[in-house]
Amino acid sequence: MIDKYREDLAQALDIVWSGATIAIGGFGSSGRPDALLNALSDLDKRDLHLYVNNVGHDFTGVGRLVVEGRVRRVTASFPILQEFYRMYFDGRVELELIPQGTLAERMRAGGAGIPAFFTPSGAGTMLSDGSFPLAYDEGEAARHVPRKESRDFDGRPHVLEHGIRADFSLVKAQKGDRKGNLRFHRSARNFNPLAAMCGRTSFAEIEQLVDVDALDPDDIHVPGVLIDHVAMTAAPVPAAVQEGVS
Amino acid sequence: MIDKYREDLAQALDIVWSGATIAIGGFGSSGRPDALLNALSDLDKRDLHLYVNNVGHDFTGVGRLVVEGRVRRVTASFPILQEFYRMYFDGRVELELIPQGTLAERMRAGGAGIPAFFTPSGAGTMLSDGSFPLAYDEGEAARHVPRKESRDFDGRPHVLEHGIRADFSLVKAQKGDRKGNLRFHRSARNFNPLAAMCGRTSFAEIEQLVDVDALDPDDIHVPGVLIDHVAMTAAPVPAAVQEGVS
Amino acid sequence: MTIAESTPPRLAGRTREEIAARVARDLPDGVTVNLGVGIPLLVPQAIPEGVEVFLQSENGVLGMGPAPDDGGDPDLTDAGKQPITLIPGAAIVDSATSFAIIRGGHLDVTILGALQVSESADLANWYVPGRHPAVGGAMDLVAGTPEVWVCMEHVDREGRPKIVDACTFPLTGHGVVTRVYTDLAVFHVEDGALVLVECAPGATARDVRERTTAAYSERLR
Amino acid sequence: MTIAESTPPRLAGRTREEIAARVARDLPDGVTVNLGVGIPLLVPQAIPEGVEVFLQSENGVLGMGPAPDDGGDPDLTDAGKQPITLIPGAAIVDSATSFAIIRGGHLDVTILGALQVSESADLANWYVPGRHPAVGGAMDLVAGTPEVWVCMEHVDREGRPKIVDACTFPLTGHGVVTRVYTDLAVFHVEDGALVLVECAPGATARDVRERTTAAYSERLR
Repeated sequence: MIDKYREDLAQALDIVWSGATIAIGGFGSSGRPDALLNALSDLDKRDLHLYVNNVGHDFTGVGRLVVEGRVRRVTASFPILQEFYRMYFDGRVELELIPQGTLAERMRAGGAGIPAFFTPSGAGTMLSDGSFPLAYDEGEAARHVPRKESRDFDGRPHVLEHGIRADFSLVKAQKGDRKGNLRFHRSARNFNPLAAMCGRTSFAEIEQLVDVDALDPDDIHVPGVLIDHVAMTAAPVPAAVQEGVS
Repeated sequence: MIDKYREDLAQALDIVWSGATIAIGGFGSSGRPDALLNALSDLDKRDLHLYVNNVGHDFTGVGRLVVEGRVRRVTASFPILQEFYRMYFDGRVELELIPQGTLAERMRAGGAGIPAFFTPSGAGTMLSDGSFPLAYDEGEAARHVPRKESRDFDGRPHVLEHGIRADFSLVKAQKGDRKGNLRFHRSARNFNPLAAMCGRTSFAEIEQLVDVDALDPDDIHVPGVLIDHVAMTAAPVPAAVQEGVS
Repeated sequence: MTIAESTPPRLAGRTREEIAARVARDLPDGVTVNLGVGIPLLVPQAIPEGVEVFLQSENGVLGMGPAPDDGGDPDLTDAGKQPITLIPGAAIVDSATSFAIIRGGHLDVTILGALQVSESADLANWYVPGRHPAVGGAMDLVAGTPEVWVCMEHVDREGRPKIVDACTFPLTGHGVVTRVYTDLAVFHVEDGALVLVECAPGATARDVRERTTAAYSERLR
Repeated sequence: MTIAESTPPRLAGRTREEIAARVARDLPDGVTVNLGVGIPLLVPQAIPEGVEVFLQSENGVLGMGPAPDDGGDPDLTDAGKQPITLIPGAAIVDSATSFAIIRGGHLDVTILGALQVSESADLANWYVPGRHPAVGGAMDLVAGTPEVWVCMEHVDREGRPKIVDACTFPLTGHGVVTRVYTDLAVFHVEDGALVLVECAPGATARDVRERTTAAYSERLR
């Protein structure tokens, strides 16, 4: 019997090891799996490499993992959090900055058995020529994102980008069933299907658990074969409560 | 005002030139755009290069184009039609045989601005080593599908495959609206979204024209931005009638 | 020496249904499986009660059920273009996503027929030179799926071994096979080499050896 | 020579709203457009009656409408994470499909701000060294969209030209810009070179020349 629903989110997620690579859905806070991300903090996971589009304004989710010093590297297109940049320039977290479309396509490719592909995005820029600082040390760029292989197609330069195969993926959906089938609502879909594709073990938090025959097979955004564990989204916790008495 | 609905299918399709490359949806007869394919025959288009998974058992659609001698080359994974093979061995049509997943991924890639990608499928086989006959002449293999570039990733051989960018694409959907948004029913979806992606100009035949706000934005399988012309599916014409008096 | 003289006599080993049932016994509960044509299509009927095997069809169906009682939905077929049904929890995807799932290793087992399997686990199952070449999804399935189980007759119609030192038919994939189930035996692939782990009822290890040109080791249970 | 001495005085050319309106006038009916932050976000309000411009947002929205009157749907935002609405005929896709559409050239026009545009149509718009690096979808948009229209002030806050012989800021893309709309002028790119096609009301060709370090030709209408 295939039943991927987990009552105890923390127990299920505890298989994540410190040092793991983790692909994460969401665009800003839209569709971001905060219950799973917060559980990683609560479970004291460390030394993580996150593949995620944004490091958001707030200190929940990805931001919380970062400010708690649990993140070794972020592969992203648009970090925003001031505190993240302070840690980056201080040499306490690495940043692999890549174009947003490259991040999405690398996630999909890795999950699709495509180890590498050529894209025009970023060709001939400092995101592909080996000059972007991956890590700082004492205020100086200490290491750089490696130069990317380049090749012309139809007379235009393209760079070789590699598929992302993460140890784990964390996604958030509106609806899900016990077979792991998922549906998203509006633009909260974003990176979630790609993150689901590229994790060797994938966790989905859902707002609503539906019966196994409730979703029309034509209307499923992520088929259950890509999902290993389904749990409920936690109710949002105001930041004040987290930092306060409780 | 964006209105992609065309009353006169033949008029719309007449922009296809003889010699064009055409990507086609469908898996066997399931989801195959027969109204569009038959119109190409009726319009006397010739010298076509078709990207399509199957050349089916019957003489409608792709099969009709082939047996009428309108096809220069077929890029496919699973031709079946006996007559097709007779023409192939006779040197009257070329066959670029590729794995099914490679065909789907090449269509998607070409439409996604990815000129090439590496895949393990077919590595070290006669479909990638330059020995598969592309064309016969007087019973002998006259030309071969070129040897594919090979590279190891994670210690396993992969081959470089190129994105397909076709001049036109032909797809069939169950429902569509005047903005070109499409929905498919069950496994008739198959190659249709990929074909839609990779044609510079794309035609969709639909069973049912729906109001522009009838499809939920979350439930659209192909967004209208990928479709240029929408027309109704012709009622199926029995083969006997086609070959008979009318 | 003619073929008739050189080939050992045919043995009454497992029937096609029995091969399928033997394979079915090895499928763990909850596994996701792709089935090729031939003997593999007999596997679903042999799944033991209480075991859920989730069936995928390469044309974009996840959660395939049995053939319909009536004519079925013309828009719902398997990879052999035959009408099928869906089970609760089924999902439909496009062909690129279907093969992303296949190539990306998201299926657990692919069960398929073969022309030949070599001693280094190479598979040939798509093309008999001189006939009509067509490949479908076979090369993607064997490239992507972690477990590739072959179901076939141990020897061909002329009595020639199909488990060979090196494939003479064009390959589907190199070193991809992980198990072989025949009417006479079960082989596992360990460290890239064949190991005979079981002889079928009515077949001895010597019978298998006489009908196999591949090198292999034995670890019979 | 200080900056104050070397830069010509500021001119009262087009306002930001007028730049947006000027761009809007060039958008044909039925075109699909991506809008960057800044002046481009003022374009939709300036679309003439009877012209349909279909707006895409890189986070997977095709058919974006105006901001909602109420708080809106928290699951429906634009690329700037602001609440939006959908128009009839809108569709939602995932991020890989959204960028497949972008990179594959399925949008018609991308309208974006810039730090600098060079005389060979290079664009720099993502990063000021020393500040916080973040790129988003800019490099994909300029790599994939056939028409890349830049909307910006003609000079920076210190009065320094932004249309330059060579970009000093890190590039977003090489030779990707097809038009530039500023408070003072409109340039088209033809055969990879800038052509001044229009001076804004209140600006002369000489004014533009004095505030531009890029080489360009003139074909004023």
